[in-house]
Amino acid sequence: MSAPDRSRAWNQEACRRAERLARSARWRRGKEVACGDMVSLLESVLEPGDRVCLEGNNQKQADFLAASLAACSPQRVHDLHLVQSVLALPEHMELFEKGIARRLDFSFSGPQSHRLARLVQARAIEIGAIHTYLELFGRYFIDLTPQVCLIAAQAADAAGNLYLGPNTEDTPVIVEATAFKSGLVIAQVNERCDTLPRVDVPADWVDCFVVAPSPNHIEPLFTRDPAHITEIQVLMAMMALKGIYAEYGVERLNHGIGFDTAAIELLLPTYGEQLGLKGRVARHWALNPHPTLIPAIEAGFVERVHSFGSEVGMEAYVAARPDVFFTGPDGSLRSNRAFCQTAGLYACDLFIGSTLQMDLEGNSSTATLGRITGFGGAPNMGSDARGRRHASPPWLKAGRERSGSDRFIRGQKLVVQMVETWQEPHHPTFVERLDAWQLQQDMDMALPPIMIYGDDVSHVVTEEGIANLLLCRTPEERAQAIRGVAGYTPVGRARDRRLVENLRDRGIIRRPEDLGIDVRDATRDLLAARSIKDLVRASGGLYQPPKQFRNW
Amino acid sequence: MRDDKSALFARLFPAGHDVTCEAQVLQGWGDAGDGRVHVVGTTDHAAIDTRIALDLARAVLAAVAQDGGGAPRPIVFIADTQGQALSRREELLGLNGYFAHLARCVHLARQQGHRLVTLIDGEAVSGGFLAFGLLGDAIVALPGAEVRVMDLRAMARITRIPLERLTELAHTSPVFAPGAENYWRMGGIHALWAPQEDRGAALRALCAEAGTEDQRARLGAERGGRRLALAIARQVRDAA
Amino acid sequence: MESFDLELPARAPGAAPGTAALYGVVSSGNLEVLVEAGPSPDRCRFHVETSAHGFTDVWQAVLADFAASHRVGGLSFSIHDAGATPAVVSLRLAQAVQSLEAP
Amino acid sequence: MTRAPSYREATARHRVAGLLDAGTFVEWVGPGARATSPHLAALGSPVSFDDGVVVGEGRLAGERVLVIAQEGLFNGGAVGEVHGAKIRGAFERACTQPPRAVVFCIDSGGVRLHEANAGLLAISEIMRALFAAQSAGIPVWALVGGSCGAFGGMGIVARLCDAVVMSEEGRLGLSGPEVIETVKGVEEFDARDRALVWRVTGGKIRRTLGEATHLVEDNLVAFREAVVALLAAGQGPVPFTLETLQASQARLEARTAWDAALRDGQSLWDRLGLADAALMETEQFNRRLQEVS
Repeated sequence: MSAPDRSRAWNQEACRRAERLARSARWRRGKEVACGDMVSLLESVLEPGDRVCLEGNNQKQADFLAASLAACSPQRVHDLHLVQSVLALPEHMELFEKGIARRLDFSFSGPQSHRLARLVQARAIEIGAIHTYLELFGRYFIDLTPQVCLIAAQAADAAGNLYLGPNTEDTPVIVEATAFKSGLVIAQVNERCDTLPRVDVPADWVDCFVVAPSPNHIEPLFTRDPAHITEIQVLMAMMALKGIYAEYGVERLNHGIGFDTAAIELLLPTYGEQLGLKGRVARHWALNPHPTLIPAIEAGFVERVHSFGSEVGMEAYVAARPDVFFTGPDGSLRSNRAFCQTAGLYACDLFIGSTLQMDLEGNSSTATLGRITGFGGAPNMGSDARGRRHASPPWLKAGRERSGSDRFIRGQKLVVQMVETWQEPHHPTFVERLDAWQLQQDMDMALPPIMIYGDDVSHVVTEEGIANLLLCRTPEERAQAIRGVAGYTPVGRARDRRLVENLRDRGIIRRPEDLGIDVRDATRDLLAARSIKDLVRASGGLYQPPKQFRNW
Repeated sequence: MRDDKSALFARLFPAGHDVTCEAQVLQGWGDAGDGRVHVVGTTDHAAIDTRIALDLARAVLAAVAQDGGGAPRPIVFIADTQGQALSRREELLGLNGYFAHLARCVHLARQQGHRLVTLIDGEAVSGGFLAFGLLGDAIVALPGAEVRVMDLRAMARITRIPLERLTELAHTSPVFAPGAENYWRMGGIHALWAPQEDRGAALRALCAEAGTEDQRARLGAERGGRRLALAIARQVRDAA
Repeated sequence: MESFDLELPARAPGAAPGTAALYGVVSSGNLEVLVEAGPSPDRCRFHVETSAHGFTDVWQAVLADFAASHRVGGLSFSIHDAGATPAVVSLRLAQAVQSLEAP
Repeated sequence: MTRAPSYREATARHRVAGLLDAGTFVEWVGPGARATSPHLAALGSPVSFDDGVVVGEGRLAGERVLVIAQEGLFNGGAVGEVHGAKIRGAFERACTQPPRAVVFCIDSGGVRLHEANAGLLAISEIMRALFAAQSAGIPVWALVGGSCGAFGGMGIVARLCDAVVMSEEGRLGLSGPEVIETVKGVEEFDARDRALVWRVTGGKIRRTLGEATHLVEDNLVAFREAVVALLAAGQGPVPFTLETLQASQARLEARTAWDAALRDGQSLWDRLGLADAALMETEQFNRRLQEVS
C-alpha cells in the first residue's frame, strides 16, 4: 500500500474557481454586477472548453444572460460545452453559429428545432445526446457538471440570497451541481429586494447576480383554451375516464400538455362525477398548475399537485389553495423539475399523453423530418420504473394483466398514449415506420429519437377505442391491437378483421359502445369549462390569464 | 381644391357652382342648367374617418334642413375614397356607427324627396363607399374611376387562391375583380360616362330619371353580371 | 374540390325525413351533411364533395361502415367536406341520423 | 350538470332553434333548395347548401318574428351574392308580410372576398331593404355574439338596427384588428393582444358607448330572454327624423372630440370609474354602468 501522493494538489478546482473570481473582481461590487458589465464579466470568468449551463427551461429563460453570453467575443470565449435542458431562445443558437459554443447536451429544443437540425447538418454543433430530464440532471452530478452556470431568479437581496418565484423548474438542481463542485453560479434577477419573500438559494452558493434590464421572459406553455377542445377529444376523454381511470382506480398520475388531456381534466367534475369517481381517481398529481385543472380542484377531485414549474396567471390561485399546491410560507408556489420528474417516474401510477406518430410496436415519437425537438417530460413520465418497489392497486392490476397470471413479481405503470388516428389529412398518426428512423440516418445518430418505447406503453386510446397492450400475448396480437384502433389510416385499414374481432371479444380492444358510451353524447357541453373565462369564473376570479388568452 | 375637381365642377355645372373643400370634404352647390343642386363629397382618395363621416352627415342634414318646407333639390355625391380609416382609435370610437349614422342621414334625404346621384371620381373602395355613395339612387363612374373592395394581390394572399388563377378568372367574371366596368355589369353602377360626355346634360338627365327603388339587382340580372341576386331575393320574399 | 357518388345496401326502414335536414358546418376540418329522402328503401345514397384530394377509398370505407351500422335505408346523404377527419365524418353522420330520429 | 348552451359556440341553425319557440321555425330557400354559391365553386372553394345563412320565420314567446342567422364558421359569415340576396329577400318579405320584428343574428366579417363585388352590392342592398322594413314599422334587432362578431359592412348594418344585443364575447367594429395591424403596424393595433382587441371592439366597450343596447351572458337563453323583453316592451323601430339625426350628430361629434390619447377602452372605463369593468360579470357590469351613467 503506497502513501498518499503529497506532491499532487487536491484542490485544483477550488484554485481555478478562485482565479476566475479574482479576474472578475473589477466587474463586481460585492456580488452585484451592473448590466453593462455583464459581457466583460463573462469574458473574464469563462475559459475555452468550459461546461456551461445557461438556464433554459420550458418556461423560464435566463434571457439577459443568454444575450450577454452571445455578445461575448468569440476570440475570448469559445468552444463551450452547453449542458442545459431546453434550447428555446434564438441566442442559444447564436452561440453555436458564432463559435462561442461547440458541443451540446440537452433534452428539448421546441421552438429552435428546425434551426438546430440545420446546425447539426452543417456540422456547426456536436450533440452529445438528447436526454430525458432526469438523465441530464443525473449527469450534472457524474460527468457533465457545469463549471459555470447562468441562472434566472425572481429576486435577490443585497447579500445575494435568491428568491426563485413560482417558476423554479431546473434552478435547484443546476445550482446544487455547480456550487458544490467549485463552479461559479451567476444569476440574473428581476428585482433587488431588501427582504425576500423566502430564500430559495442561499447567498453563499451564489457568486454574482445582475438585475436584468427587463424581467425574464416566461411563456404560458401550459394554458389550453377549452374553446379549442373538439368533440372527438371529449369522446376520447370519456373513454379514458371510464375505460382506464375508473377501471384501474388511478389515484396518482401525470398528464401531458395537449388538448386531449385537458379534456380529461375538464370532464372530471362532469362525466367523472356522473361515473361516481370523486375520491376514487385523480387525487394526487405531478403536474404544472394547468388552468384546466381548476374545475376539478374546485369540485374536490384533486387533493394534491406537485409541479415542475408554474404557469403564468395561476399565481394568485395557487397561493389561495395551499392545501392543494406546494407553496412556501410566503404563499407562492415552490416548483422543482427534478423532484417532480422523480415523482412522476416513481410515485405515479399513470402517465397519459399524446404523440405525433406511433408504429405497430407502440413506439412513439414527436420527431419529424428536419426537426430535432427532444421530448420534454414524456420519456421519464411515460416509462415503467423498473426500480419501483411499492405497490398500489392500479400498478398491481396492470402487472397482473401483463404477466397473465396471479404469479408475478412486479407491477406495471400505466403508460397511455391518447391520439386521434389522423393528425390532419395526409398525416396519419399510425405508421408502419416512424420518421425517426429516417432522422437517425439524416442526423447520423446512434439510435432513432423515440419518445416513448413501445414496451412501456400499456394502452392506446383513439376515437375508435382503447387497445390494452398489456393483455396482448404476442407481437402479432400487439400489432393487430394497434391496427384495431388505428381507424381509417392505411395502418388501420390493413387490419385482420377477424383477429381484431377476436381481440375485441377478449376485451383487448374496447369500442365506445363496449364501454357503454354513445359517441353522440360526446359534446362540448360536457366540459366543465368551455372557455378561458369559464376557468376564471371557476377560480373565483383568482386565475388571471395572459392577455393573449382573453376575449374580454 | 385640386385642379381635377375644379375641372369636374366646371363641366358638370356650366350654369355656375360654389363648392368648398375643407380637409377632403366637399360641400356646396352647383347648377347643371336647371337649377341648383346640393354637392356633398370627398376628394383626394379620402380615408373616411369619424370626422369626415360627421362632416358628410352634417352636410346632408343641412341640405335636408335647408329645403325643408320647400321643394327638395337633388343631392350630388362626389365619391373619391380609398375606404375607411384604419386606426385603433377610430375603431374604439365605433367608426361603423358613424358610417351607419351617415347612411341614415342619406336615407332620410331620400325619404324627404331628395334625389340622390353619386359620381365616382377617383376611387371608391368598400367601407367608405358603402356609407354614402353606394346608397345613391343613381351611381355613375367617371372616366378613370376605380371601384373595388380589394386588389387581387391582397385577395390572393388572404384567400390563398393563386394570383394567376384570380387574374385568369377576372377576365370572364365581374364578381370579384376591381373595376367600374365590372360594377356596371353587376348593376351596381348605372352608367359609365365617356370622356367626351356632356356632363351637364347627363347630370340633368340623371337627376330627372333617378327613381327611389333599388334597381341594382334587376340591372345586374339584365346585364348578365349578377344572375342570382334578384331571383334568390324574390324566392325568399315570395316563399310559401 | 373532388366529388364522387356512392350507393350502398342499407337496412330499411330508416326514419324518413319530412324535409331536408342539414347537420354540421363547412369549416376547416369539418363538414355539413344534408339528409333527404332517397329513391329506394333498401339502399342509401351518398354524394360527397371534398376539399381533401386523394381520399376516395378512405371515404368509401367510412361510408360503408356507417351504412352497415345504422338504419339508413331510403336516405340520401349529400356532404360538403372541408377536410374533416374520418372520426369527424362518422360523428357528424351519426349525429345527423340521431337528429332525424329525435327531432 | 347541464348548462345553457353557449350562443358563441352554437351554429346558426342551433341559434335559431334555441331562440324560437320549439318547433315553430319555417325556413325559406333552405338547404334542400341547394342555393349554393357558383362563385366559390368557380374558385375551387367549398360551398354550403345554405350559403352560410338561415332565413325564415317562427314564433318567439308566441309572437311571429322573422329570423336571419349568419353562420360565422362558413367563410367567416361573409356576404356573397346568394347569402346577401337571402337576407335582402327576408327584409323585403318583412315589408310585404309584416312580422312583429326581425331578429338578425349577425356573425360576419363583412364582404366575402371570393365574390367581393357582389358582396359589397349585396350589403348595400341589405342596408336599403333594412331601411324599408323600418319605414314599414318593423323593428330590426341585431344579435351579436358569434365568433366573427360584426365587422366590415355588417358592422355598419348592425348599427342600423333598432337594438343591438351583445354578449361580452361579441365584437362589433368596422376594420378587423388584423387588417389594421397589417396596414398600420403592430404598434397601432396588436391583433394578438386579445384582451386589447376586446377592450376596443368587444361587447362591454360597445355597451359602455351605447352602441350595444343590451349586454347579456353568452348563452342562448340569455339572448332569447333579451329578445322576449324587447317584444314585451312593445318596442317598434326607432323613428328617425331630421331632429333625431341632428341629435345623433351632436352626440357623435362630442365623442369624436375626445382627446386623441383615447385608444383603449380601459382609459374610458378609468374615467367613468369602472376601472375593473373587464373583470366584472355581465350582471354586475350592467348594474355598475347604470349607476355611473
